[in-house]
Amino acid sequence: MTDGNNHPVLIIGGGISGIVCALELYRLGVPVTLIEKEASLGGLAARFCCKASEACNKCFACVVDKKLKEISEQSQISQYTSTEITGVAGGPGNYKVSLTKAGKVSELAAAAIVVAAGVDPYEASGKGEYGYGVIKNVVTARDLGEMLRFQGQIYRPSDGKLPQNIAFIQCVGSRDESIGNLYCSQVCCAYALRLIRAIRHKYPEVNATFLYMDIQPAGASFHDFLNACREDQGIRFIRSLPSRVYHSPVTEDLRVRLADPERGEVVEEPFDMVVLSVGMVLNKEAKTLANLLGLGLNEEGFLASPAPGKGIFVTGACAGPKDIDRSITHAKSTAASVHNFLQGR
Amino acid sequence: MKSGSNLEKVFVNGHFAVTAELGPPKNNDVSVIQRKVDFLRGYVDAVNVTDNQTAIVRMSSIATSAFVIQMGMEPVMQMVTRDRNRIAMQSDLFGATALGIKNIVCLTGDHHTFGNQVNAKNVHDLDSVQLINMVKTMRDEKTLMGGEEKIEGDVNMFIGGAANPFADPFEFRALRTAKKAAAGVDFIQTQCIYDMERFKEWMKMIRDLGVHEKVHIMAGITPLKSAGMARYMAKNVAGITIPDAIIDRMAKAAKGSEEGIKICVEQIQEVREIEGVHGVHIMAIEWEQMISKITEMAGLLPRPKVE
Amino acid sequence: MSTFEPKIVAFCCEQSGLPALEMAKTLKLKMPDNLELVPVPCSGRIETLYLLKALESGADGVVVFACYEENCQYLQGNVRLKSRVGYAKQIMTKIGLEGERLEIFHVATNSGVKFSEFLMQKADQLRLLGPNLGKIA
Amino acid sequence: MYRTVYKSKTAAPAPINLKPEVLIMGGGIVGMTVARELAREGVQVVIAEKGETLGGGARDLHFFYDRPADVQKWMGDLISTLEGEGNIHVLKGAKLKRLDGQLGRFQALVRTSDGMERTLSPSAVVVATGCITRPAEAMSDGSRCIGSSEMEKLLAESRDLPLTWKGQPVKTVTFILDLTNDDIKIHTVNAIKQAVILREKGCQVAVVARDLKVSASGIELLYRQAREKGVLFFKYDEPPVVSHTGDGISVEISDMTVLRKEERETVSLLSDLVIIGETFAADPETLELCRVMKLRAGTGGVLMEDNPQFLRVMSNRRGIFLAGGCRFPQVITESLSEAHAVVQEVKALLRGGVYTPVNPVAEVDPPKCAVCYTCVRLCPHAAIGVERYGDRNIYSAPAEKNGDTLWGAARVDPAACFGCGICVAECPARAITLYQ
Amino acid sequence: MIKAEQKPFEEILEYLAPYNKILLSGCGACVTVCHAGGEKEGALLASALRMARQKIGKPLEILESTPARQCEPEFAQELSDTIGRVQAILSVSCGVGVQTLARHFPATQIFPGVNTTFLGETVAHGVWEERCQACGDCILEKTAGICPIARCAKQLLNGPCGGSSNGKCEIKRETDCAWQLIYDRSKSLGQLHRLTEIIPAKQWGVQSRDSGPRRIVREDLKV
Repeated sequence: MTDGNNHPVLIIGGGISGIVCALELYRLGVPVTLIEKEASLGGLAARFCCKASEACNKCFACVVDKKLKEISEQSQISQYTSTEITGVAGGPGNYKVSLTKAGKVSELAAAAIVVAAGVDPYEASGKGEYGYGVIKNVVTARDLGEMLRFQGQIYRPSDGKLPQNIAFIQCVGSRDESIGNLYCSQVCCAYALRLIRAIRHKYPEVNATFLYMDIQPAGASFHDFLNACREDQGIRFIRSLPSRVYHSPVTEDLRVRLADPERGEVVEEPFDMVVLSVGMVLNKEAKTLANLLGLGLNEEGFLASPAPGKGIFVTGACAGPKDIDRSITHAKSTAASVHNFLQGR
Repeated sequence: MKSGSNLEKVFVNGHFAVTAELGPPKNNDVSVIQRKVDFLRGYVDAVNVTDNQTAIVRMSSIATSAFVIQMGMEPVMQMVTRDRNRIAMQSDLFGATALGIKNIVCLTGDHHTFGNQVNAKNVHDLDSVQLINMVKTMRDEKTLMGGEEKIEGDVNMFIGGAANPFADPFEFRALRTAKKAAAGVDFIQTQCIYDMERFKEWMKMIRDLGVHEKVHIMAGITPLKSAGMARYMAKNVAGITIPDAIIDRMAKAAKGSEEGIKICVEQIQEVREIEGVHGVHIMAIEWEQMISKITEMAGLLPRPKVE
Repeated sequence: MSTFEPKIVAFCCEQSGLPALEMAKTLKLKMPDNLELVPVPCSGRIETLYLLKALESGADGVVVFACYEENCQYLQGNVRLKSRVGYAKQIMTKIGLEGERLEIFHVATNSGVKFSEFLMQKADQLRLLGPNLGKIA
Repeated sequence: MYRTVYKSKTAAPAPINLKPEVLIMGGGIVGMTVARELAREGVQVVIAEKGETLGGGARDLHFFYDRPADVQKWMGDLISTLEGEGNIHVLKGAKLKRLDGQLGRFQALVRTSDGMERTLSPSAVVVATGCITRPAEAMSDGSRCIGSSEMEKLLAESRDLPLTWKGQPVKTVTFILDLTNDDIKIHTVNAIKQAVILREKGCQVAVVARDLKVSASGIELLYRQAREKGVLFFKYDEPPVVSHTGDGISVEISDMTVLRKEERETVSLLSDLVIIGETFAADPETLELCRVMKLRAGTGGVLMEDNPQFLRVMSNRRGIFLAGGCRFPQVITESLSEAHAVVQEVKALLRGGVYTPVNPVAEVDPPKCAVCYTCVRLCPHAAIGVERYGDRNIYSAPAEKNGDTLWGAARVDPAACFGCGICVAECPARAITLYQ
Repeated sequence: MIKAEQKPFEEILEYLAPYNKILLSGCGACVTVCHAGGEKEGALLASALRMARQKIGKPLEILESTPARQCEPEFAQELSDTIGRVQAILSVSCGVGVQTLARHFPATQIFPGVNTTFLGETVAHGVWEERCQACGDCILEKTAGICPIARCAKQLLNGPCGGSSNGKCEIKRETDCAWQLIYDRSKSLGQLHRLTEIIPAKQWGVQSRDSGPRRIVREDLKV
């Protein structure tokens, strides 16, 4: 297809998928241009904390940092941050794209386009009954992760004290017909349990309650990891998603209304803090990007991969919920398909 | 006749022989020997005199045997290859025969790390099979080891050995006893028996090899004093297997010692029916006073007078 | 006598220790002042001798920043290190040096806060422990 | 003393040239996909399949869960593209007897069932031996309790006819999940897929699971579709009790919908057939392969420990990659994604036909080496060997360049060394140095 | 190869107490292979000694050198210039090396740093087991390649004794009973009949330690 021109491949999105795809294409000798709408590369995964307890719990957060470091040392890959794609022309093999950075528009010829727009965590305020954004001590798993990463400790936002009793509510924004997200985000059970183990390793006195529907497995050593969690006295497994979270405005302590099979009735349990394991939704700008590039959405509301010959590829979580580990594998396989396309196969 | 000892005559005349075991004192107090001999005299045909059993220092077996003779009983001197090299053993044989000792049991002996001289240098110049062969060569060919020097006079010993049907590898145990028979042993005293089935199996293999015609097999019997002793022996003494049935019986019994004696007598009666068993060796360690009761209850009395 | 500032030699695995150090620097976190950093390709590269030599040539405490187990890029680096530190600690007890003077601390690339927190804690601990009498200053 | 972790070395280690030849162990869908992609790149590919036919685990599958295509037909096309491809050479009934050498000069001795032995010299090796499934114990007595692959066959054979099993019509079917391998998604995916097909054939279907594994793309929708079509889903904490009654098989579980534990009464599902997923177990040959290829095995006998740094497709040795079920049993789309990732790694490795070590490389000072094999045993990457007096032992002492002093010493192969320095620290003679 | 273990640290400290400048000499052969006295372990011991002495205020200067083998005169001579500069030698090579240096340097005090223990086989990395007593009159052909003199606690030639149970020796539970091994291997070689023949008493006078310290001379090789 390509007339042997040496146009670079344009990769939209500087998250882990975009970075790995860029690095892999560079390893194949393909010139690459990477654009990222935020001010820095790394995307959602770059702000995750290390969730190790006695040993590594395979959350892959450190692999993201490594790849970020690797690409920052790769000067041959041209990288533009705070840049968005505003126009596309031309056809497969030589696209003419217009990129705007701080108001300035520049033109770029690209042999192929890889969309690695990534995902956003589900906006937890959408589930009003949990009171995210209203109740101080209801946080999302992302906030908890950033607390651990950037401050190395966890505390109740209301009074800065260490929460003795934390409730983890799963499937917030995933497998939920009421908000139209009919898919499992695949990562929340794993990262929630890893967060619990990491927290209990640092603060053995903290107890956690894991409120879930079905525990989704993740990876080869998850079986032993889950058994370790089940044997951990400080973790309580309750198979029921709570209906509502109340808070007392004075002490900011919380009460969670849930159906507890042990006691056989609906109860309101007191907790110091509630963590919502938010699922993932397609990046908000990705919809405009999809219209721009003529990409449709699949049934689950993520980007559908276009017809093979068009020279446009979709990789990473924006094509469907994935954890970092499979996003990296997917990015590598996309790089292989891009290389095939450039060779005219 | 090999040495004309009373034990040998009992065997030759086809009687069911009975021997017991006497541990020399951990000092030179002869009265200890006297007390034990008084318990045993008349109830057994000969008494084994142990040689620093479990590597714990005691009066030497040759001296104790000499006193036993003076006290009117026939000793069976035990000799272990752990402590003496071939020079010392041959010279001891001269001394023993001169003192009138006519029976010997050749053993390798317990390893010195079990006793109270853990830092000793053990010898093991010969092993029990080679010792048996040495005593036989001195008796029959009248030469020392190495064969050149002739010995004037007789060094007649009725040679005994040990066998442990309960140690591993079980299939080789009978073959090893056959090896001792080939080396010239005259009688064999086995390890104390609790696993009767395994002993019978071993005896069958002995009979298949025809060893029971060349050698007099004596079944080793040890009466149990208490359930605790039974458990201790089962756990710590390698090569002794005590079936749970016996341990339970001991545990349930009101008076452990009585039950022990009852079991011991039953074992003796059971062992007497086994073809090829020509006697019983009762090892009542530090319980010599019970030998009279055991032999009486088992119907082994009176001991035959043989010429 | 002036306040004793313990000298800490920190061996940093290039896969986890150094990035954690960079992160701590970018977050401008507090670090003990008498600190010497020795980068190594993997914590498995650190010989038992290096641990003792560091103590001998002046360190009051030696810290090894290694990756978490089952996260080592070379699979066995931190596992071998653990047995070497065990052996070194045996030697130290024979010499009469306190065990707290040598410690492994597991970090990952993104554990900048843990990195500096642990070092500050170790500095306080060594301040109480006093100077290393065995060092040949 | 401890500051000199590295020593600088003037001469860069010599580049290793790589012929475009790849050996692929295992002819399943992963192995075949990697072969097809690499062959298109002009790479000479040899597939060593232990069986007599290609296809591996997918031979028991007929239906994809996420697209209407037929697995056997798709696999048939894949096999035919392979046969048509000149660059691909398939060895059937093949077993790897030995693998010597390192990247660039691997020597693979492969014996095929026809007794022939060949020595191949691939530049890279891809392990795609998959995993084996063993019938769960409940299936052993063969009565009404079958595995999901057997149900897949039944469904395929009776395309539109009413379902029969051993002559009897099948009206009600119950799937029991999570009895074994509770961390693998394949059973749930197959169960829901088959449940939907069974409903379309008018059977009464129930699925009993501890945790429904819906974390594969499109499965939640299929689960919803199944519920809409009337498939009953039950959850359990204690495994269900399976008992054979006269005309069927009954599965008893406690009804979890009742909140109070004591009030839950047992529900008994009487059905004609019960489907229990086979147990996924490590393939014993994979462990043997680990030994032959000096690869590390993870827990449960799978290939490679679950270590994030190895990004699922790298092995502990440079030039050897792995993908698919042999690393961890997974659905087809995930295995294929790993297959393409391996293709990418192999393409990147073979590009330019040469590999130059970038990381520091350890080197043994032969006179000091006591040949105690410490380094050979401890190198996680099997990069060190003692090539005593063989012809390849051109290892002359660096001091004398005349090359006639041959040392019986350990030798680090620069192509295989990862530069971690474990051998340097463990060597009792401190004879190994790390050169930048 | 010869296997050795480092001596208890206190013992070494004790007999080095009067000296303040010593040579620590390792050996590049057997003790390197068994990680007892090679360059690595020697340097570790040196560093530990320096720190221990520094701690009690009596610094000890240690020169370190590790020749390829300490049991050859040439290697011993290599050390001669450093010997002049030290008050004593701590040799972490096997007993042979210590005595070679003692012979070559009569005026210098010499101390052993390791306990030479046995001639052994590497069973696993870091695990060595005794295999040979160097009795000078090998009987391995009689016992299916397993030596009861080295591996049986009672050195029996017509074993096993009554204390062997499930393949282990009653004296050390973790040690295999040599005669069980001999029995098993003879069985697999189909040579069980050989075990029924009595092996006569060993002639300790032929070449064993009991006939006094031994000496091997090859006239053809003598210079």
